[in-house]
Amino acid sequence: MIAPFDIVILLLVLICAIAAISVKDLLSAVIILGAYSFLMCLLWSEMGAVDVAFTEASVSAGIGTVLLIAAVSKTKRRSKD
Amino acid sequence: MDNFFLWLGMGLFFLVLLCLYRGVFGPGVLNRVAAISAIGTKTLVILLIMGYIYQRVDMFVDISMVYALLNFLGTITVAKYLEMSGEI
Amino acid sequence: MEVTVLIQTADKAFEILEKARNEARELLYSSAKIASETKSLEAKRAEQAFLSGAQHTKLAIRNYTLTFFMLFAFWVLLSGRLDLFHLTLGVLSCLLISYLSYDLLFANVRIGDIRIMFKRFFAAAPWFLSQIFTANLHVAYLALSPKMPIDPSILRFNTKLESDISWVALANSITLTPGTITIDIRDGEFFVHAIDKKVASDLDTGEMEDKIAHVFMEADHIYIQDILDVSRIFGELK
Amino acid sequence: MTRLTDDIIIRAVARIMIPFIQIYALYVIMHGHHSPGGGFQGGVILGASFILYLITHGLEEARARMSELKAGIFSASGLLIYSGIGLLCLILGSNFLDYGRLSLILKVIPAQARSLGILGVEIGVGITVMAVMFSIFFDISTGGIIPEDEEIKEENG
Repeated sequence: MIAPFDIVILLLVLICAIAAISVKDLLSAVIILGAYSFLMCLLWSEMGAVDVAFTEASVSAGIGTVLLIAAVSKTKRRSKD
Repeated sequence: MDNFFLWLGMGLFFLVLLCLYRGVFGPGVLNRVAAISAIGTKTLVILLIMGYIYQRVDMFVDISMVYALLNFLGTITVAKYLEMSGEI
Repeated sequence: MEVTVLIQTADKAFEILEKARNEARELLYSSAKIASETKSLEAKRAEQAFLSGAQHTKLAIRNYTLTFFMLFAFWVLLSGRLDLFHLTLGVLSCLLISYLSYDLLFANVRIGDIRIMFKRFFAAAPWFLSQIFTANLHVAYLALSPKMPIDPSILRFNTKLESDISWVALANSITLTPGTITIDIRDGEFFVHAIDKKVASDLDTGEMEDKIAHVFMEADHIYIQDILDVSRIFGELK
Repeated sequence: MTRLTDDIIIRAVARIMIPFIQIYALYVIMHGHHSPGGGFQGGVILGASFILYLITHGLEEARARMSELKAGIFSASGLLIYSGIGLLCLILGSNFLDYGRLSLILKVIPAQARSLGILGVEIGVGITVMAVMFSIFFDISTGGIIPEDEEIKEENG
């Protein structure tokens, strides 16, 4: 537990989460979600849960972004609302 | 020595914040992709710094290795999507 | 006197070599065209097997063993546990991976080249590092000076390199040097974005291309590095 | 997402990277019991290497290396390894996946038998996860339609 890292990472995660749900473009939302998962991995490993951080890293960097983009390629990019 | 690495990590977080500005507000997808891949490389270094602070570098090297090997996969996929949908 | 005769004969030999090389290249291009025009994968495979003939199995075995040893070195570096159990696991998994992907890592490397290639790579590495360092300083100067004296342009040039792996090495070392980015390679034509006149003129001298050609043993042109090598021998003769 | 495009840099770099990604994935699977990682994470990384091959080399070549039939066989066989080890423990007279009893077959002490049993189970999990991840991406990106099949269908009727 490193207190200053903790506060800063939480702040950045919050920024990423708000941006990911408020952006209109689906592809941009997927990309910001990638940044969210990077910072989430940092948060897990900072709290000492190395195995969870490893899972987060491999799933998000290897599969998650690719699967979401493949799903976006089957739909329209812009959301209606 | 720990203090030094702590401040190094804080400096890298400041750089992440700068990249995140481009990622969140950046006009268009291309700016965002560049910003996010820069954040990925910074994440790798911050993980190693944390490993040094916790005195368990051997565990944290494994996680940062995953990022080193797989970080470019998302970028390639976005580029391929943009090429195939005919936007560039 | 003897030296001039030697040079003349060398010139003639190079001319003959050039002619033969051009013919061989045309033949290769036509065969490659046939291979790329046939659509299905099976037909392409049959074409490849026909072209490479008896060398194919030998090449496959060589690729297999080289990939195995390279992957095993990587495994030992990762694992760090040198007891019998983990080394056995390492041998098994390296066998599996080199069976799965023996045609990926050393696909276009010619037989016997690898050791010389490594030697030349390490000999050429300091030059690349110094190039990257000076370009870094220049780009930092451009970014920090308040007027931003940039002059972006796109260069396009035809390369004299031939194998695709050396194209990729050239493209990546151009991208690694700050200020220049390779945008695309289309049939051996490079599209490079340069930030400044100075960086572009540095690239235009073709020194980097020569170094890459020297490392990857694109043997049948005369490059600056070869001339330097030969001139030293001539100096000793005199 | 699976159409072949003419980008030589990405293809060559992926060709060099893929064996190292695969050997790293196997390292993660095999060293799951004394460093972070394990069957699931290693399987995901192994699947990512095949996905990288599919993205960079196009559908046709990727199907020659890893077809959907092979993916199905792999996912089933990984599950077979997992449940086979569990059932072996059950047959030897203890609980499901209680590896200590495997020492009767392997002729080693129970602690080492536990280690070997966990290794086998993680290999099974890794194979299954790899095949399933690959086939999920394959199905999403092709939409279940493979160009060859369409041509054959058009020729037939």
